[in-house]
Amino acid sequence: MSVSVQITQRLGDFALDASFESEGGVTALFGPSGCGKTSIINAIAGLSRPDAGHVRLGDQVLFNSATGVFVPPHKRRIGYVFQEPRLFPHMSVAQNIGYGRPNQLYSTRGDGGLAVLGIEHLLERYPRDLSGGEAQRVAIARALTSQPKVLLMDEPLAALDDARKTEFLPYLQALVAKTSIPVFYVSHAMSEVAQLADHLVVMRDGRVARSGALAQLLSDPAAISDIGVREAGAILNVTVAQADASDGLSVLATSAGRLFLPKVQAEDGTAMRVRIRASDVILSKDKPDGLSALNILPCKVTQIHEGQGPGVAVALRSGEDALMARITRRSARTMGLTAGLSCYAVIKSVSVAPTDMGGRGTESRVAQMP
Amino acid sequence: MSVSVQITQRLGDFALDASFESEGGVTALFGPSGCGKTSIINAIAGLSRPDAGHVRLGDQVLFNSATGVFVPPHKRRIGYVFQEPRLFPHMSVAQNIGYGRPNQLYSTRGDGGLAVLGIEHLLERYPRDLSGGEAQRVAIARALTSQPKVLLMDEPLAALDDARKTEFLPYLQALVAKTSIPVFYVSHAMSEVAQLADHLVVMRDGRVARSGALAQLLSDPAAISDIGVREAGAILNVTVAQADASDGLSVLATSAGRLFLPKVQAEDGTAMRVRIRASDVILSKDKPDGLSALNILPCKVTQIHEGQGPGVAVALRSGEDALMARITRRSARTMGLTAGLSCYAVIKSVSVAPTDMGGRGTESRVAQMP
Amino acid sequence: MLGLGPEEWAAVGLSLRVSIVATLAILPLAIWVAHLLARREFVGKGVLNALVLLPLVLPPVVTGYLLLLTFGTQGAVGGFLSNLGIVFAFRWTGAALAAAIMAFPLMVRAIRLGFEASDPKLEQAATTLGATPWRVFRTITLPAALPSVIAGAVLGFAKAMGEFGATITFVAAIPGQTQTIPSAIYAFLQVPGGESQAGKLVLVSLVIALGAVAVSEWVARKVAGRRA
Amino acid sequence: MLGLGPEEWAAVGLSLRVSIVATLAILPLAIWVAHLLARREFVGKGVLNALVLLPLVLPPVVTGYLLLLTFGTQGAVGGFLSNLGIVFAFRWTGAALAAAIMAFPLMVRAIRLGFEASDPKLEQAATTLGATPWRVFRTITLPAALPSVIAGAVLGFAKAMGEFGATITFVAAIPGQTQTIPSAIYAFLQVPGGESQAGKLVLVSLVIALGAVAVSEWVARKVAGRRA
Amino acid sequence: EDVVIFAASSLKTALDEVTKGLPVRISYGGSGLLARQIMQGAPADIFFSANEVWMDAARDAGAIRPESRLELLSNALVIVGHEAVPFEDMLASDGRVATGLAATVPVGIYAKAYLERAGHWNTIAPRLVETDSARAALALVARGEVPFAVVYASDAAAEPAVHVIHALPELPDLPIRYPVALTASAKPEAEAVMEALQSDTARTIYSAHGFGVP
Ligand SMILES: Nc1ncnc2c1ncn2[C@@H]1O[C@H](COP(=O)(O)OP(=O)(O)OP(=O)(O)O)[C@@H](O)[C@H]1O
Ligand SMILES: Nc1ncnc2c1ncn2[C@@H]1O[C@H](COP(=O)(O)OP(=O)(O)OP(=O)(O)O)[C@@H](O)[C@H]1O
Ligand code: MOO
Ligand SMILES: [Mg+2]
Ligand SMILES: [Mg+2]
Repeated sequence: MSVSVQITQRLGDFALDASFESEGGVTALFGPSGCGKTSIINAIAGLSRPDAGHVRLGDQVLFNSATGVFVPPHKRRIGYVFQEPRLFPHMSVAQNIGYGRPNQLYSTRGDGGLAVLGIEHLLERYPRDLSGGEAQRVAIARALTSQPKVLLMDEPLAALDDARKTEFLPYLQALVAKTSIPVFYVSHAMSEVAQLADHLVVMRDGRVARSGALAQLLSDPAAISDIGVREAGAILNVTVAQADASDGLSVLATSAGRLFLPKVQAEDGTAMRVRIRASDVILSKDKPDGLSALNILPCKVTQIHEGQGPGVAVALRSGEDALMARITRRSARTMGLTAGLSCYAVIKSVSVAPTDMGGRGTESRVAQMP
Repeated sequence: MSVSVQITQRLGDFALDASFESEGGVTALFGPSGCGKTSIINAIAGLSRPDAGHVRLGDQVLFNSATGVFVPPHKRRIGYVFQEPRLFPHMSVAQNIGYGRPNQLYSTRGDGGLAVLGIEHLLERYPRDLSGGEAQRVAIARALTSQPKVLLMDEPLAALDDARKTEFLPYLQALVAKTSIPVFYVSHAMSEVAQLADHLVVMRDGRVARSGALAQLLSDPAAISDIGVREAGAILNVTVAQADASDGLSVLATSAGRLFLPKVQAEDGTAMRVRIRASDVILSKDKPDGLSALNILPCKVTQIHEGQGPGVAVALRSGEDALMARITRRSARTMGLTAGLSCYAVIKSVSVAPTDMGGRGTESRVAQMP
Repeated sequence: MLGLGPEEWAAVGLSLRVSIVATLAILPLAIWVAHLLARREFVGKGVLNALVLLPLVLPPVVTGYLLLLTFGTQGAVGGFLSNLGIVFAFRWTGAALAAAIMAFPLMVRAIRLGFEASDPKLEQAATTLGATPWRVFRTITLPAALPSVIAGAVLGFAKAMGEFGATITFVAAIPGQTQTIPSAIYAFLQVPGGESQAGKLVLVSLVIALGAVAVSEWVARKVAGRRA
Repeated sequence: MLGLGPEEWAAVGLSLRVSIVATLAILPLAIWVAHLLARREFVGKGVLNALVLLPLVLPPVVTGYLLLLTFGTQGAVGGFLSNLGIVFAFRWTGAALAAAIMAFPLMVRAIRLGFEASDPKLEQAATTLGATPWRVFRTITLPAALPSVIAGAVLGFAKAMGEFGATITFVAAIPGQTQTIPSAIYAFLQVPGGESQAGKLVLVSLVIALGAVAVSEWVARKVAGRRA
Repeated sequence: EDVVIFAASSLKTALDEVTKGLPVRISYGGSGLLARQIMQGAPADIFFSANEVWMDAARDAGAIRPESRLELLSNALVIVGHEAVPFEDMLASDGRVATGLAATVPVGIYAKAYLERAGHWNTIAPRLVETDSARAALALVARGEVPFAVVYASDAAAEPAVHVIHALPELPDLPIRYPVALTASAKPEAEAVMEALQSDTARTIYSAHGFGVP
């Protein structure tokens, strides 16, 4: 479902003037504090009415200043996880979660989401007896349970620990794939964004600095300053060759060779994508030997992108896939790297963390969600 | 200033029974959502009164159930950054920040903290006109400005972007070094904790699962399951050999050789510490050649720690320093790694991000804080 | 008991009935007006505000007199209503009407505070979950304002119990029909030496006030229960 | 002007003075008691609660008599005070005292709501910043309760303006000295045909109520200003 | 300093006219209230009561100067109607009858005694609408809310919207008298005002307002 947002709005001194389109799926809003992310989400929700512009989801126009269309928020069928939990203090957790579907009895066991969120034991509690992270998880459950047609999530995982995130993100991903509702996802954590999003909107000072398909932006050396040094990298399309190889590893086939990764939960033959951070790639002119790193892919330098810092981004082609490596300028010079040069990319298998492997709407992943 | 906390407290179904000691400095509280971190902070603040136990900072007893001592919170001189901002809605940002020192006129320009936090332009605003991250930054400024004798920070940076964190953490570190007040710091981000903390308390279900000096825990292979795979690693003590080398790099001297890192803001000869994540280290039996990684240290395997997953943690000695590498079990086997074996650790220079380099209370870092 | 005669006990019973009915009957209107004043901007809001206060500002006799002019069988509204079989004059219902009108300003003001204090962010959250404005009001706004509603009801009930001037002017004091506790006390005070009888009724009033307070605090605690 | 004589204008002036003085004088006590009831647990809280409501529950005449018995020159307290040169009975100060006492329950109840709604989390935050309980009260709790304080003051002022029964009982209705607007209206209503004169005073009351509402809304807006 | 008169409310119209131009301030109220206030030390110089019971009470409390007491005015009870119907019809009808509280308010006490003596009490008692003052009862009839009322002749005379349909004969053992007296704390100037209250001009005015001047 394609999505088109264009918003002009004054908030005190702050001027929001943002516009982007995406093909749907998960659209991540990324940018420094105060750049206008929440303001955009609020406009999509209908909680604020922009001075001008439009909000279109698929063929449904939620707002259009030109034609005077403004669908009131309660008719938009949104699931909004606010930046703060905003739980109803006079309702129990179960009542909070069930608020969005008043006509159905909320079955506490029926929804795997409660388990993934780890809140099944909290249902009888009242919000004031929850910890910060617990409240946030209840808020997520409440939004998901309302069977929304669009999901707005404003830093939903900020108060959660990594283990919880690692459990929840695949669940969310599968849910989105299953229902194919558009999601707008605000986060400061590029690792979350990189795992989840299809489309990335980078904001700065109320404007859209960059907008595009995630995979493209992550592997665009020119975008590194927006994405952040540690998170930039390429997305490889892979096929599971041997899900259950020895030593707890899986073997994935890429267009240029095999990769060894920590075991993936998928059947052989499944198509997946794997993110390889530029900072996790070491380059070698000769095929290295005796290294602890298992994954060594032959590749060709396609471009060298110099920034202001001591590092350079090296764009590579490995078979049909793009890769990116971030190395020091000094190394690039010592190695004599130039476009067209053949070399080897060394990738530490364990540096590809499980959270970085997203299934692309594959049934196998959806099926095994808790 | 040594710190001793022992708290027994019932909160509904939840039983808190935690006890730890630390030598002061920054004590990080780490653990999954709902494990009792905020409850401990509240007890230290005096906002809740534990059923039994004590809270001692240096030679000051804030609470002791045995002797009936309970210093009321307003006499504890704490700076508490709550998990949610808790700004006073009827006061401007400037009034909020100045609340903790009522007798001094709050000089808006006098404190570099405002600049680091990026809130100088917000002073006339009221809390409701702030974004989530802006409110959190104001809350931090308010707590710091009250000239506290102990600082309690409950996920203070959860709503902030990486750039802001990168700016703020060294400032906080310098402030703590300068004033030498104890800090209790709750965070889910081990990267923050690793940079900031001296002491780490890992909590689980209301109890202390692990407590110890940070450097020791981070480089303890047995602690990996608590710390997280991505963040475990060793802390190297280094001296700045050449702060301003070519290509935007600095040269740091370790006991076993030189390291090239992105330029550090310190004078030659300054002692520093540098964190090297286990997952950023590749091992090689022979000295590798032609690699883009600049940093190659000779070392000896001291221990191999196997966990349940596909990875093993390899403890290494490099000169007088300890290092740790996390590699796949398969690699370990292929390479025939055993305790006592000599090998080389390959460290990508750029994988040591600037936030991972902390000055140990060195004057040079304090001096250049904004 | 207490040395009170049947007429006095009838007055006690009537006062209770009048006050309870008055409070409950006017409560929805008070909630509505309070919500209007708290949340809407419209022309004439200031005037509505002042009109609401009017029964408080006017001497009760005047209010009673105005009630008589309006709701008496000869009055504009009263005449119309009496055709429908609804009669206030010299009925306990009239006493309830007078009490309700005197209690109204107190209730509105208190309840309005609750609506003003209720957090619009929670209402927004409910809206995003698909709740219609009416459902938001019922499930979020009103529960948030409930302590104020209770306070308003208590104030209103107490005022209704104590209301005298408007009541006696509007419906007089027909024993067993319109003679409330205050009328009875007033009557006792008109005779030299009637103080001790009046004192007993004052005591009864105090006990009822205590009861009302106890009930309201209990309800409030029940309602506030586990909130933040 | 308006065809009101000097005696009536004197009543208007007196009513204003009495109401303003009564409201301002009793406000601190009302705030204190409201805070006590909202935040403290103590034995006898229920009784205090009921006592506060008492002036509302009792017919005003009774309150007036009790005042007369207590604060009259022959009364226990009044006798003592008159030795100190403080006299309430049959003075405008007595009218203010009566008005204050009648206004008290309304003010306490409204203000109490504010204290109950104010967020203890903010008070905690202030405490951690070193604020003493008293400073917390002044700078956090009270400002948070300010809309309620204003509402309480408006209710109290309006009640004080309209107070009749207790006032005429306690201080009589001596023109130019203790005759307030309600007493003057009452006197007019005792005369057949006095309605039109009474009506003019009712109009004056309405205007004053409008003014009070306008002032209070203005203050409230000023105070609420930029809050969340 | 002005002389302060505490006078029964029903005297207002007449007394305002009588004291026009005099240096007086008049506080009107129910006689019982006024008496209690005077007994509690009210700064009144003259007490003008609507009945003798409360004047007696004040006297017993030593609050007035007994020697200054004078039964200045008298009044009569009348039955008034919203319509001018014959007295017999009034008795025969079931229309309500307003008057002061029969047990306590002076006009009610008189009404009960007078009607009992006239033999009408049993027919009228079930139809009573009791008010806090004679004026209130009169107003009900004037508005037509209640068809009949038992009120003072002076009140009836002042209200054009009612018709006197029966005058109850005075009871010699319970005459309706308006006593006036100086209070115990009366200022010297009050004597002159007392004189003025009894002057011939004053008596003319009282009569014009329907009071008897015995
Ligand atoms: N009044 C209460 N009744 C019942 N349980 C409570 C109460 N207060 C706190 N708890 C529970 O105590 C536990 C610890 O809460 P605490 O706020 O300390 O967690 P936390 O470690 O700070 O978590 P988070 O990272 O989510 O903020 C939680 O499981 C919470 O549900
Ligand atoms: N009413 C207002 N008056 C003035 N400025 C406002 C107002 N509302 C919002 N702003 C400003 O608009 C900007 C955008 O706010 P928004 O909440 O959208 O930021 P955000 O990107 O969500 O930030 P964060 O990551 O900190 O939550 C901020 O700089 C904020 O200060
Ligand atoms: O003065 Mo009243 O008589 O408030 O009912
Ligand atoms: Mg935001
Ligand atoms: Mg917490």
